[in-house]
Amino acid sequence: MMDMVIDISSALCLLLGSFLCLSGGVGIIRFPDFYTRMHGAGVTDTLAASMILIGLMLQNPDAIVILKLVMILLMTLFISPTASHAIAKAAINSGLLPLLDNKENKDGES
Amino acid sequence: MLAHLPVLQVLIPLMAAPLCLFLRRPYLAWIFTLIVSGLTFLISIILLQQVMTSGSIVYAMGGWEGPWGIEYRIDKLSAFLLLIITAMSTVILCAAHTSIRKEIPKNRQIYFYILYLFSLTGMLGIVSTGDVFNVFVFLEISSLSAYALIALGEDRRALWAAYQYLIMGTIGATFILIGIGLMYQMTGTLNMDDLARRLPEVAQTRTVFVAFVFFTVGVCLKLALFPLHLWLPNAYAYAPSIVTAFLAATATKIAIYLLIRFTFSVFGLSFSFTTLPLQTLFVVLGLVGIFVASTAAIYQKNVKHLFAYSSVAQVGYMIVGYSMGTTIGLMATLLHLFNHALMKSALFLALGAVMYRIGSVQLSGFQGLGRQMPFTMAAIVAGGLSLIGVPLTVGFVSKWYLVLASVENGWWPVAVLILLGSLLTIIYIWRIVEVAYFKDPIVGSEPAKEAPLAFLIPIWLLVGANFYFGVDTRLSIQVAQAASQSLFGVSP
Amino acid sequence: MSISLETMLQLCIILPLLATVGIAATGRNSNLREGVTIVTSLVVLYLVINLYLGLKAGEKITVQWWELLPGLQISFSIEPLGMIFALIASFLWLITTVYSIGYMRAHHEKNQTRFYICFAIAISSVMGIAFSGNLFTLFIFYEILTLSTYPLVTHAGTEKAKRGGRIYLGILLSTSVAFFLLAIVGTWFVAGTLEFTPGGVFDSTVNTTVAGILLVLFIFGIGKAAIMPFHRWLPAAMVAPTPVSALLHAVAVVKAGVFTVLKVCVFIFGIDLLQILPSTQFLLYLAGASVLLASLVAMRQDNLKARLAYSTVSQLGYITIGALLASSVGIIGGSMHIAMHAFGKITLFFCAGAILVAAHKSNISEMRGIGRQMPITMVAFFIASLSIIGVPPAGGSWSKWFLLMGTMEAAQWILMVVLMISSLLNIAYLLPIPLRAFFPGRGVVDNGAGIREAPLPSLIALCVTAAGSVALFIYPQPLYKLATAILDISGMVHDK
Amino acid sequence: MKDLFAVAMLSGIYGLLSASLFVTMDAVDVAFTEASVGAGISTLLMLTTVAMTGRSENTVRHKPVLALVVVFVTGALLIYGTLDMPYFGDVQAAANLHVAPRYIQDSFQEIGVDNIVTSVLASYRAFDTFGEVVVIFTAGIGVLALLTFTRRPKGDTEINSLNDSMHEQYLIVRIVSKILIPFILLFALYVQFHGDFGPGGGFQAGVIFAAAIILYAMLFGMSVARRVINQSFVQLFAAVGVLTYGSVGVASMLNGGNFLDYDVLSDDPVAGQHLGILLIELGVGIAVATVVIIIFFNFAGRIGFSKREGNKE
Amino acid sequence: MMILGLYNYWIVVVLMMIGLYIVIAHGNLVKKTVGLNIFQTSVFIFYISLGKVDGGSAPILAEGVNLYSNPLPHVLILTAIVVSLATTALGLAIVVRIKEAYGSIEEEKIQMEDNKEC
Repeated sequence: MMDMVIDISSALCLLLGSFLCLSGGVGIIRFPDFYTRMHGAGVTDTLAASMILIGLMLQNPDAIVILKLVMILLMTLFISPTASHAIAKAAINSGLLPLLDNKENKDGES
Repeated sequence: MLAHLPVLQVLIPLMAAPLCLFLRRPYLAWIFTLIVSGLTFLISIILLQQVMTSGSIVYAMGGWEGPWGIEYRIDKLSAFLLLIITAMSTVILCAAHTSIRKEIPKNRQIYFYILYLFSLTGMLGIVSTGDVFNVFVFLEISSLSAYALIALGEDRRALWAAYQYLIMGTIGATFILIGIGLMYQMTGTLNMDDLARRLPEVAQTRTVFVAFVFFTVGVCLKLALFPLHLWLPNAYAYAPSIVTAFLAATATKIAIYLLIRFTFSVFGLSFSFTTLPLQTLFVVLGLVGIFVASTAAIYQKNVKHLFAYSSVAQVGYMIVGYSMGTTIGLMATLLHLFNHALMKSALFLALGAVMYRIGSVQLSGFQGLGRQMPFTMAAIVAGGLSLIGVPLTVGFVSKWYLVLASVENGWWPVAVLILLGSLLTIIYIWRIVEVAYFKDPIVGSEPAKEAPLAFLIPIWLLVGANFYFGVDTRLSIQVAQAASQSLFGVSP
Repeated sequence: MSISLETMLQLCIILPLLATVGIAATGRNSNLREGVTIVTSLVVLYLVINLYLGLKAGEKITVQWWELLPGLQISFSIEPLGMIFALIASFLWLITTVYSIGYMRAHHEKNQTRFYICFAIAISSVMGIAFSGNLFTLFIFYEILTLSTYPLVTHAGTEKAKRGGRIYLGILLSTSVAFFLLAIVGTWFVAGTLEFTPGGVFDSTVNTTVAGILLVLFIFGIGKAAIMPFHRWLPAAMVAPTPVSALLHAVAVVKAGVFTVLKVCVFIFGIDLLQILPSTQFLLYLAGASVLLASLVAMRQDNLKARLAYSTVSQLGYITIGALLASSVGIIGGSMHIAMHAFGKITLFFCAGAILVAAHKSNISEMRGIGRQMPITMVAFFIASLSIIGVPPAGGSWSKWFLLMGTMEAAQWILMVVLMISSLLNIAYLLPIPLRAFFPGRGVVDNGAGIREAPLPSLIALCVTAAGSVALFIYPQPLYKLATAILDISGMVHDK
Repeated sequence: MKDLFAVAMLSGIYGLLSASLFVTMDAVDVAFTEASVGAGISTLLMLTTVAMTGRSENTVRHKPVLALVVVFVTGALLIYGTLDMPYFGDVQAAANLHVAPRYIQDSFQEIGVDNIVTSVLASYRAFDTFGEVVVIFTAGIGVLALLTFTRRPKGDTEINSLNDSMHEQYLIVRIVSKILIPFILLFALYVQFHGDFGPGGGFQAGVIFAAAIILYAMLFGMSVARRVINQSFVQLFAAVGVLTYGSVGVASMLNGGNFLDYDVLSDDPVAGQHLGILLIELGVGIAVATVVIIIFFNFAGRIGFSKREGNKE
Repeated sequence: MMILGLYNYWIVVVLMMIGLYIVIAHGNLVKKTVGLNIFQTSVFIFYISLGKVDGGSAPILAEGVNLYSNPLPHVLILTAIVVSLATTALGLAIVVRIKEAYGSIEEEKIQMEDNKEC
């Protein structure tokens, strides 16, 4: 009984993770401007990856494997936000202004 | 210790290179490299004696014999090559310190010696290994260090020449890698001896044919055979003179060794000359190469370019000898291998001396050099005569055997073409002689003193060897004959 | 002297080389240097005479040096043809050294040390050619001769000298590398051996077309014999100082060429094979043509040395004809003509040099009426030209006589006519010079005052060689015996 | 693709994809190396080069016709060659029948290492790996020979795009990397000594170790990094790496075995193999790490140099 | 069915040809190095696909697994990857030096500078 619940929940997590990946991917393509695409990439990096990892953890009862997966999870949680931060910072530095909705506020912040 | 000689041959220069890094001053590094090179020369002599008396030596690396581990197989052919390479590198090294003092900036001279040792290691490794993939690895070592050595040249065009050589060399090496992969796929082994046994069964398949084609094209790229020789003239012309001397004397020889080793020991002569019309292809390419390269050499304004093109032509001679497929033909190639190394190293070293003294090797700079630098110019003339093939020089011996081989093979027109080729050699050698001896120096240019002793001793050592081996040919002929007979399976 | 004939032979070749060291050492002091050269030439002459006596006594002298390539030794052996050549070369080397002392001093040429060194090397290679036992040794010394004479030809170091040297070396080296080497390798492949064996090296089974081709290759290959298409190097080499053109281009270099032709015809092909070869006829006509054409060209040359050069080309043609006639008398005539022409032509060159030094004149047109100022030179010139023409008081007549007999024996009527015509042409281009010198006839003689006779050493050399050509006429027996001896050895095999 | 920056990134992705392809083809070790080297280091080097040589590429094709001809000929030849090849993954293929079975069956008895690739890499074909270490060392020396320049004494403050005056710019990234770098180094050591049991070994460990150092250098500025990691020491250490590898071989020669024959290193052959493999993996790790560091420091140092010196060196 | 079995080699061949084309056709030196990289990586894929065995697992000895892929190509490719890295590093170092010496890394410009000079 217990493992049946685990199976369903892990399948659920994996499905959710892959859906998020898909949406992030579509986001990268569809979004007009660099920063919005960054958002799409950010989604896949953090949430989708952790969902898949959790799903995997549930799949496999072995302790060592779970430990490794936890380590990978921790690492992704550390690295991907920093990475997207660094990319965004670099974009700002190289003078790429975000595309704002020019109709309402003409001045638009820097 | 005698049992370990084959591996020591490669190991000593290899271990010496990183050690060079600890000697901060280039002078110390030079002494150290010279000792190491002398040691390898000694070992190669002992190895040659062992091989000539008791047949080929097999040394299993890491204790795993046969196709499982890598084994070193030194037979007469490789012992002969080892002798040539180590002898040339030792003699050329004598002039290295004074030459690079003028041509390479101070902080880079230490790296020159390390790369020189690695190039030497690579070549020795290729010649003595019996494992196909090991050939690729050591080929990369020698090529990489060659690219870096050429790029050390002070002229900015050396960089461009080194880059072109890198691209072409890597494509060639990757072709060889593809060839090895295909051979491995069909036979499952990487050991040359094992390959030779297992190839006949799969010889008719298309994959082995393609493997052979790729391997040959890869080696021809390294060999600078006629259509694929574009990288050689610039690489040799703009590299530092010591590098040119070393590469001219050894690099193309290694590629020819590979060609001979694979077509005879691995694929077997019958396979390599029947499946692909290799014989006619090589004769045509060789002869065309001789004529095109020689005519190109005649019109060169830079003397190093001139001798680089003449190297391409001499490679043409070796390929023509090789393509006859007879014992005499192969012997002619091996002899010309040995003789060409002697000739070209003497010539390029002499150019190094000229470069050292007047800072350029343009033909116009040579005016009146006959009187100002008598010994160096005499060495260039002697080297030129040997290139033409005047009797009592080493060039005559190889020309005699090349013509004899083609006559014996019934190829009279080829014999005539070979001799006409050496007529072209006369023309471009005499261009230099006339400029040096008959034109008086450009007025206003300060007179060039004679080259320092550090140049003259190795140059005249090589010129002396040019004449000695032209007269007492016992050593070179005996070894070349034994090597070619053993490759043909005829009992030596 | 106790030293054996073998060591004498080797000394003949090595001594001049040692002399080069001596000359280089005494380079500063010119007298000492000339002294060393004269002493060496005397010793070599003495050795050669001993060898000649040994040969007359019937001794077989052969020396093996070492095996350069497997199956190819450097070996030497004495035989009559080589002996003639060696005798002439060594004797005339002595005379030319004497002559060049005078010439060089008067003409104060620069870097004379290099001149004498190359001279000695050339002579040692001539000795090597004369005594070589097989074709391989001959080829080696042939090449060394070409290379050692190049610095002599380009001695002046001027632009003209360079161009002359380029043609000289270009033709000689390319013919020898392209044809001669190919012929040698062909013979080595077909016959299996390169040893000079009387009666020929090829066995009877050899097919004549291949042997014919080899003969053509040989004749064209030996550029030094100056056969028509490859003769241009000889006039081009006239840019050299006179002693060089005297000894080398009248005696050593050109004679080496025809000597090799004779050796190849007699000892490689053998007389009987030569007759049946298809290409012999064509080559005979070629040699004939070169004789005639060279004589015609010589007539038009105003420069004395150029005229003598072209006359040498035609005289060489004689010897080649003698060789190719493949008749015993022809061979005798050819070998005797080597000696006769050597003495005659060297005297002419000496005279040309003397006139150049004394009167600074090199063109024939300027030489009208010079006889009064330089009587001895012009008399010697007259005698030598007689010898070249082949008129009785001078030795040339014997050799021409035998050559004519040879053409008759071989039934080559056309060639006989060619020989006759060319003798007439010789008269046309040689005799006018001494005659006009002695009897200038009308017209102003613009010889400036102050022309005295040539310096003494040159004069002595002149007279000796002129006397030599006359002596050869009066006392030709030793030469004749030597010439016939060639045939005996080859003849003896011939009758068997 | 005109923009070289994008080209560099795409070649990194290409490396990553081929690494994942290797994983599907059961070549885990190779995938690991390809990911760290193909995707990591070569992309990094390309980026530094592009930083120096500018991002635009002119579009005129060099010799398109010749290229097409050569490509078609070689391609046709290769396709022609593939017709007789055994099928993909066919167990009976010749390659799997002759030499490989012995490695698979006997490698555990003879060497006692789980990862067959490491056993073959380090023991059966140890000389190939030795050659490989020499290749990477040669490349290091080559880059050194080409790119070293005598730095002026420390006193001058180079305006360097990577130096530490931009502290507040890189605040976040610096803090995160401060946390991560120790773990990366730890992971590198883990990979180094885990080579016997799972995928890993000298090369991968060396590259990861170097990656950590490079991350540090990029973030905290070259001058700081140079003070932390003294360049001449790194060069000597690279030599030490190669020499350890060589001396293991020499030791086995002195003990009577052939070159690189580990059986003689200690009394029990398998223990000898373990010791041997451990030592040479260490040698490889040191050599690769130091060489990659050398290469990066020279490339990055060149950026400051070429900007300051203008174009003519 | 025969075609299907060999599809992996053709992918390798296509990749190889793309790499070769880039090396020859493109004038930019960095692009050439990328092309060289692609060309070499495709050779590695070819080697690894030699050793793949259907159903075999990675060549790490583990219980319960009896069929392993062939480890030898993996060893060869480990060496080849390092060789390709070494070549790329050296190539890029030369490119940097060429940029400093010639001021550009386009083959045409470099060739023009050379012809102008000699």
